[in-house]
Amino acid sequence: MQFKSMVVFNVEISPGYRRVRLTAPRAMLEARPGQFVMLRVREGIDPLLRRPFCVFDTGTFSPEYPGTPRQHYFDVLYRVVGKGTAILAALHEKDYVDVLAPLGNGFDPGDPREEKILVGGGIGLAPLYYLARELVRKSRVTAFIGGRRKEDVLCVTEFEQLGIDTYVATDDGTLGTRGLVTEVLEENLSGGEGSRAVFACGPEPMLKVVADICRRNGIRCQVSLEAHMACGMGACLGCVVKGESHTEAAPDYRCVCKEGPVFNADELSWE
Amino acid sequence: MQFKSMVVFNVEISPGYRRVRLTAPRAMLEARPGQFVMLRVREGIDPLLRRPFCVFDTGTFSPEYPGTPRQHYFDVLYRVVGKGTAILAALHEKDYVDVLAPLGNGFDPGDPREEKILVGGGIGLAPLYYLARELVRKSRVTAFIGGRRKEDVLCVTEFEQLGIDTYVATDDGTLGTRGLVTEVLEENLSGGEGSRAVFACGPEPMLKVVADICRRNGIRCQVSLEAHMACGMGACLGCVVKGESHTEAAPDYRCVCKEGPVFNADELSWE
Amino acid sequence: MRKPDLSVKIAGIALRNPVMTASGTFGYGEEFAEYLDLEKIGAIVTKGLSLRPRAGNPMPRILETPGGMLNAIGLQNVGIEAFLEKKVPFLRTIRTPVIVNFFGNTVEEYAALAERIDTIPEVAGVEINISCPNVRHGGIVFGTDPKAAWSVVRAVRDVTIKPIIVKLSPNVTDIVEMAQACAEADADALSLINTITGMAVDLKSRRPALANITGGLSGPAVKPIALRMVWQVARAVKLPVIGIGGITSGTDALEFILAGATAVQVGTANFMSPGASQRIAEEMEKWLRENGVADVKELIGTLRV
Amino acid sequence: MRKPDLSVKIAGIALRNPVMTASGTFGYGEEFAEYLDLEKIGAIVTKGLSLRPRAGNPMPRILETPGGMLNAIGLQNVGIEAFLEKKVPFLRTIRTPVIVNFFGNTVEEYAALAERIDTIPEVAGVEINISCPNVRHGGIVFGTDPKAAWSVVRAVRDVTIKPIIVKLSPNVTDIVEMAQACAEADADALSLINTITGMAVDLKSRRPALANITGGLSGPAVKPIALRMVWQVARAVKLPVIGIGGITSGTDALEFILAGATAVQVGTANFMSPGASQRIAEEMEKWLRENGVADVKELIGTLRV
Ligand SMILES: Cc1cc2nc3c(=O)[nH]c(=O)nc-3n(C[C@H](O)[C@H](O)[C@H](O)COP(=O)(O)OP(=O)(O)OC[C@H]3O[C@@H](n4cnc5c(N)ncnc54)[C@H](O)[C@@H]3O)c2cc1C
Ligand SMILES: Cc1cc2nc3c(=O)[nH]c(=O)nc-3n(C[C@H](O)[C@H](O)[C@H](O)COP(=O)(O)OP(=O)(O)OC[C@H]3O[C@@H](n4cnc5c(N)ncnc54)[C@H](O)[C@@H]3O)c2cc1C
Ligand SMILES: Cc1cc2nc3c(=O)[nH]c(=O)nc-3n(C[C@H](O)[C@H](O)[C@H](O)COP(=O)(O)O)c2cc1C
Ligand SMILES: Cc1cc2nc3c(=O)[nH]c(=O)nc-3n(C[C@H](O)[C@H](O)[C@H](O)COP(=O)(O)O)c2cc1C
Ligand code: FES
Ligand code: FES
Repeated sequence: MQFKSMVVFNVEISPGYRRVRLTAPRAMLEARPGQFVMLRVREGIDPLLRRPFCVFDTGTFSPEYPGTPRQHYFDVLYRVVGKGTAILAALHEKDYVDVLAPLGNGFDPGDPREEKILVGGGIGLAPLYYLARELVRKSRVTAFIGGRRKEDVLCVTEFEQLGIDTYVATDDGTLGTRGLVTEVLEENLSGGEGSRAVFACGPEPMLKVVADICRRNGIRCQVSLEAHMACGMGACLGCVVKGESHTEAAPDYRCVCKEGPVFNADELSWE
Repeated sequence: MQFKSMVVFNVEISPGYRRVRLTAPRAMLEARPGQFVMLRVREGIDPLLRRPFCVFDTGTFSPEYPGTPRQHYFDVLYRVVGKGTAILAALHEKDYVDVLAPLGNGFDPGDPREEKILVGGGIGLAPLYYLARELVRKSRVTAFIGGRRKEDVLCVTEFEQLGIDTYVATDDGTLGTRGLVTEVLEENLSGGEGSRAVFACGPEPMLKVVADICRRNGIRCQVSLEAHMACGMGACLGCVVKGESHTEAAPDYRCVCKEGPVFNADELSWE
Repeated sequence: MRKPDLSVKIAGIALRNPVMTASGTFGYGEEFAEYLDLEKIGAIVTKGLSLRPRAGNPMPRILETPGGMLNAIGLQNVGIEAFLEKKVPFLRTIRTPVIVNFFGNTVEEYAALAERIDTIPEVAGVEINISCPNVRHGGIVFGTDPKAAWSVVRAVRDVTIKPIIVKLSPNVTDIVEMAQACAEADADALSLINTITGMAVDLKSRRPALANITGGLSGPAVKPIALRMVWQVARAVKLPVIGIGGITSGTDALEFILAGATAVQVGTANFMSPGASQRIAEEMEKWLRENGVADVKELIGTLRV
Repeated sequence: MRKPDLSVKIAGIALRNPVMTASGTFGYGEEFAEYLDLEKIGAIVTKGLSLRPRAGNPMPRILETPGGMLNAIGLQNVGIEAFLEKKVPFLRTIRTPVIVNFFGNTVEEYAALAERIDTIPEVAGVEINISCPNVRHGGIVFGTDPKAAWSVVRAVRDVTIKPIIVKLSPNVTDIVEMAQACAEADADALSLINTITGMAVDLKSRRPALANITGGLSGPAVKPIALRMVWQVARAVKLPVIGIGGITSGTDALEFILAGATAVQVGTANFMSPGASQRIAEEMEKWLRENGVADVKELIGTLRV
C-alpha cells in the first residue's frame, strides 16, 4: 500500500544511527519481520528515488490530544550515509514522508522448536529486532551482534530486554569480544546441539561467512540482502542477485525487492 | 558579498505574500534602495538557481539572548509563485539561506527638491518602501499603489506611517479606486506642478504605461525591471533588456542584474 | 463544463487517455495493480521482450543521478514463451490496451519475434526497441543508423498486421533522419526518447558505478532533450508521435502534446510514485477543464512559435 | 602528509590546478573577483568571442530545468576590439592563464579571429567553439560534421602558435569520430561537453519558454552524459581532454579525471555559487590529501574497468 506518514519522533540512538517513528494505517501492524518500506523523504526531484528501509518495529500509541483514537506506527532504524538519509535525519516531528509498504517477502520463522539464532552486523540489526520479538514468543533465541566499534553495536539493551542471550563482538574490542561476530558465532555453534535456524543481516562479506558456517554445520540460514532499488516491486529489475543455478545461458536472477529481501542462503550463488 | 543568513521570522502579510527577515552583516545596511539579493533557498540541486529579490528593508535589532550584540538584518517581501518561493515560504526561524548581496545599481534619488512619486503594482511594492524611507527624509513623497484585488495591495499602512500621501487602486474595486493605478497616477500628475520624479516597479504593462505618461509629462521616470537570472552579476547575459538604441546590427542590450535592475525609462526600448 | 475528451488514437489503437506507461518501468502491469487503477491509464507497454529469456547485465544496474537515474538492466526479460504463459493471463483481465516492446540481435530475430507476437490477440500493438543502449551485440546499431532501422522496421512490417510503433534512440546527431527512415519503412507511429547513454564513477572504489560501465539516463533531467526531439520529429514527419522522457506531471505531458506528441509515456516517474501515470492523466483532465479545452486532440502540435 | 601536487599541463599550458571556468559562465573573470581568489583556480576561459560584437538572442534566454538549465544567449559578446580594450586590462593583472573561447560563421572568420588573438600576449591559449547550438548560421554544422570540424581546426592551426583546445558538441552520434577529426587537424587538446540542445514549453502561454525555441542544456543533469563522452574520447584519442558538464564538487571533478580528463571546467555551478571553482579545487586537494595521493596526475584515466 501507499500512504503518507507523519514523523512522531526522530532521534539519534548512537552516533550516526537514528530511529524514526512514522504513523501508519492499521494494516502496517501485519508487516512481517524482514519486510521493508520505500520512503520518499522529500517532495521534488532531489532525491529522485525512494529509499528502502527495513521495518524495525510496529505498534500503537495514544496521542496526547484528548479524545483522539490510538495511532498505529512503524519504526525505522537507519544509518546516515548519504543524501537521502541525511534529509531523513533532518525531519522534524509532524513532517511528512510518503511510504510504500510493506514490501518483500520477510523471514520465514520456521519450526518453533528450533533454536533461533540471529546474526546482525552494524545496521544489519534493523530487521532482526522485529523478528526477535516474534520469535521469542515460541522459541529459544540467541543473538550475535557485531560492529566495527562500540557505536556500531545497536539494540543490545532491546534484545536483552526480550530475554535473549546476546553475544557482542567489535572489530576494535571496544565492546564485547574483540574480533568478528562470525568468529563468535562459529565458536558457539560448534558447541550447540539440536535443530537450529540462523537469520542474518549485515554487510555482504559477513553474510558470506555466515552462510558458509551454516552450510558446514548443516543449519538452515536465511539472509536479508540489500541492493540499489528503483521500484521496490519487481518491475525495474534493478535489484537482482544471482540465484544458485545462475549461468549466462540459463540466467537465474532473483529480485531482492520482490523475491527477497530474505533468501535462503543456499538459494544464492555466493561466487 | 556572499553570506549565510538566519531566518528571524517569515510571516504572511496578505494571502500569498510574505515577509522574511534575514540576518546580515553590517555592510548590508548600506544596500541602496532598488538593489537586490540572490537567495539560495535550499542546498542541493532543486532548485538549482538562486532567486532574485529586492531589498525591502534593512535594520538592526537586539536578539533576546542576554549579552548578545545587536544583529543587523534585511527583509524581503515576496509573493509565492513557484517552487523556489514555496520553499522559502516553508522556512522556519533559525533555518539558513545563502545570500549574494547587494546586487545591481539601485534607484538614483535625484534632487531632493523634486516631488517624489512612487508607483507600485502588486509585488512591485517590494523595492519602494525602502526607497520611500530614504526619500521622505528630504523630499515630499506621494505613492500610488495598485493591485488586482485588495489582497494584492501591499504596505499601505507602512507608507502612511511614513507620512506619505497614498493613492490606492484595484482592478476589482475592492480597495481604493476601481481601475488601474496608472489611471489614478495620470489624473494626479496632470493636476500637479513643480519638478517631479517617478519611481516605478510592477508588471511590465504597467511600467510601459507609466513610462509613457512620464514621457508625455516630461517627468524623469526610473523603473525597476525583472528578468530571469542565472548569475546576478553580469556574467551569463541571461537577463538582458533592449536599450533605446537597440538594432540587430548595433545591439544595445543591457543586463538587468548589473546595469539595472533600475533604468531610466527613456534609456529603454519599450517596443 | 463537460468532462473533457482525453481519448486519442495512435497507430490505430484507441486510448482512453494519452498516458501510457514506458517499457521497462512498469513491469507487466500486474506489479502496479495495487497502486493504481490500470483501467484509468491509456495503455501499458510491457518490458522489452526477446525470443529467448535474457540474463541482463551484472549488478549494480541502477544509480540515482542529479534529477535522473542511470540503468543498465541489459534487457533482462522472461522471453516470449514465459511472457505468454505467465504474463498474458493477467493482462487479459484488464480493459487497457497492451503494447509489447521487443527487440532482437538481428533483423531476422526481430522478424521472428514479431511474427510470434502477431498471433497473440491480447496485444494491441508492438513497439520496436531499436534503441536500447545497454545491449552490446544487437540493438544499438539499429538505433543510430537509418538504413539499419529501415531494415528492421520493414522486416517487422512484413510479418505483422499489428500497429507498429518504433522507439527511437536519442543518441544520434539527427533524430529526424532516423524518424524518416522508420516512416519510409511503414511504421505506424514513433515513440521517443529512449534513454541517453551516460556513465557514473564511484570515486571511492575508482570503478564505474554500474557493472556495465555505461547505462541509460532517464528521468526529469532528460526532459528538455526529449521535448526538443519530439518537437523536431513531429514537425518533420507525418507519423503520430509518442513523447517520452522525464514526464512526472500533467503539465509535463501537455507540454509534449503542444510540441506535437499525440500521446506520452511515463517511465522513471513510476518509481518516484507507482500511481504516477494515473495521476498524470487526472492532472491533464483537470488542466483541460480549467482551461476550457474540450478535447485534448485540439492541443496536439499547437505550440505557438 | 605533504601538500598534494594539483598542477597539470594541458596543451602546453601550465595550470596550478585542474579547475578552469567554462566559457560563458564566468564572464571575463572580473565579475567574480569579489567572490573568490582568481589566483586559486587553474585557468579562466572567457565568454565566446567573435570578430564583431554580437547581439545574441531575444529574451527570455534562460530557464531552470530539473537539475539543470537551458540557455539561449546566442553568443552575445563584445567583439574582439572591445575585448582588447575593456577586458584584457583586468585579465592582465591576475596571474592565472586566460584562454579565449571564440567562434565564427565561416572557416575564414574563425581563421581571421584566431590570427588576431594570436597577437595578444595575455592569452595563454584558445578554445575553438565549434559546438554552440544557439547560433543559426554558423557554428552548429562545424560541431556535428567531422570534415567541417577538421577544416576549422586546420585553418586556425595555420594562423596561430597558441595552444588550441577544441570544444566538442555532445549533439552527435559518435563523439569519438569528432574528436579524431580534431586530432588529425592538429588540435592540442579537446574540451567536452558543450551544452546539449533542449527545449522547454510554457504551458500557460502555449509558447516555447525560450524566445529562441531551443537552448543548450547544462548543469548537474547532464553530468552522466558528459562523463560517458569524456571516457569514450579519452580512451580513443591521444590528446589531453578537459572534462566539462555538471561539475559542482571536487568529487565530480575527480570522477572526470579518473575517466580520463586532465583538467575540468566548471560552468553552471558558478551560478549556483560564484566561488564554486575555487571550492572545487580545494575539495580536490582535500580528497587527495585524505587518500594519500601525492599528485593529481597519478589519477588521470585510472578508472578500473
Ligand atoms: C531491502 C533493504 C532494506 C534496508 N534497510 C535498511 C535499514 O533498515 N536501515 C538502514 O539504515 N539502511 C537500510 N538499507 C540501506 C538503505 O537503503 C541505504 O542506506 C539508503 O538507501 C542510502 O540512501 P542515501 O541517500 O543516504 O545514500 P546515497 O549513497 O546518497 O544513495 C544513493 C543511491 O544509492 C542507493 N543506496 C546507497 N546505499 C545503499 C544500500 N546500502 N542499499 C541499497 N541502496 C543503497 C540509495 O537508495 C540511492 O538510490 C536497506 C536497503 C535495502 C535494499
Ligand atoms: C531584480 C529582481 C527583483 C525581484 N524582487 C522580487 C521581490 O522583491 N519579491 C518578489 O516576490 N519577487 C521578486 N522578483 C521576482 C522573483 O525573483 C520571482 O518571483 C522568483 O524568482 C520566482 O521563483 P519561483 O521558484 O517561486 O518560481 P518558478 O516559476 O518556479 O521559477 C522558475 C524560474 O523562473 C524564474 N522566475 C520566475 N518568475 C520570475 C520573475 N518574475 N522574475 C525573475 N525570474 C523569475 C525563477 O527565478 C526561476 O529561475 C524579483 C525579480 C528580479 C529579477
Ligand atoms: C529501469 C529501466 C528499464 C527500461 N527498459 C526498457 C526496455 O526494456 N525497453 C525500452 O524500449 N525502453 C526501456 N527503458 C526506457 C524507458 O521506457 C523510457 O524510454 C526512458 O526511461 C525515458 O523515459 P522516462 O524519463 O520517463 O523514464 C527503460 C528505462 C528504465 C529506467
Ligand atoms: C549561460 C551559458 C553561456 C554559455 N556560453 C558559452 C560560450 O560562449 N561558449 C562556449 O563554448 N560554451 C558556452 N557555454 C557552455 C559551457 O561553457 C559548458 O560547456 C556547459 O555549460 C556545460 O558545463 P556545465 O554543466 O558545468 O555548465 C555556456 C553555458 C551557459 C550555461
Ligand atoms: S527495485 Fe525494481 S525490481 Fe527490485
Ligand atoms: S543574471 Fe547573469 S548577466 Fe544578469
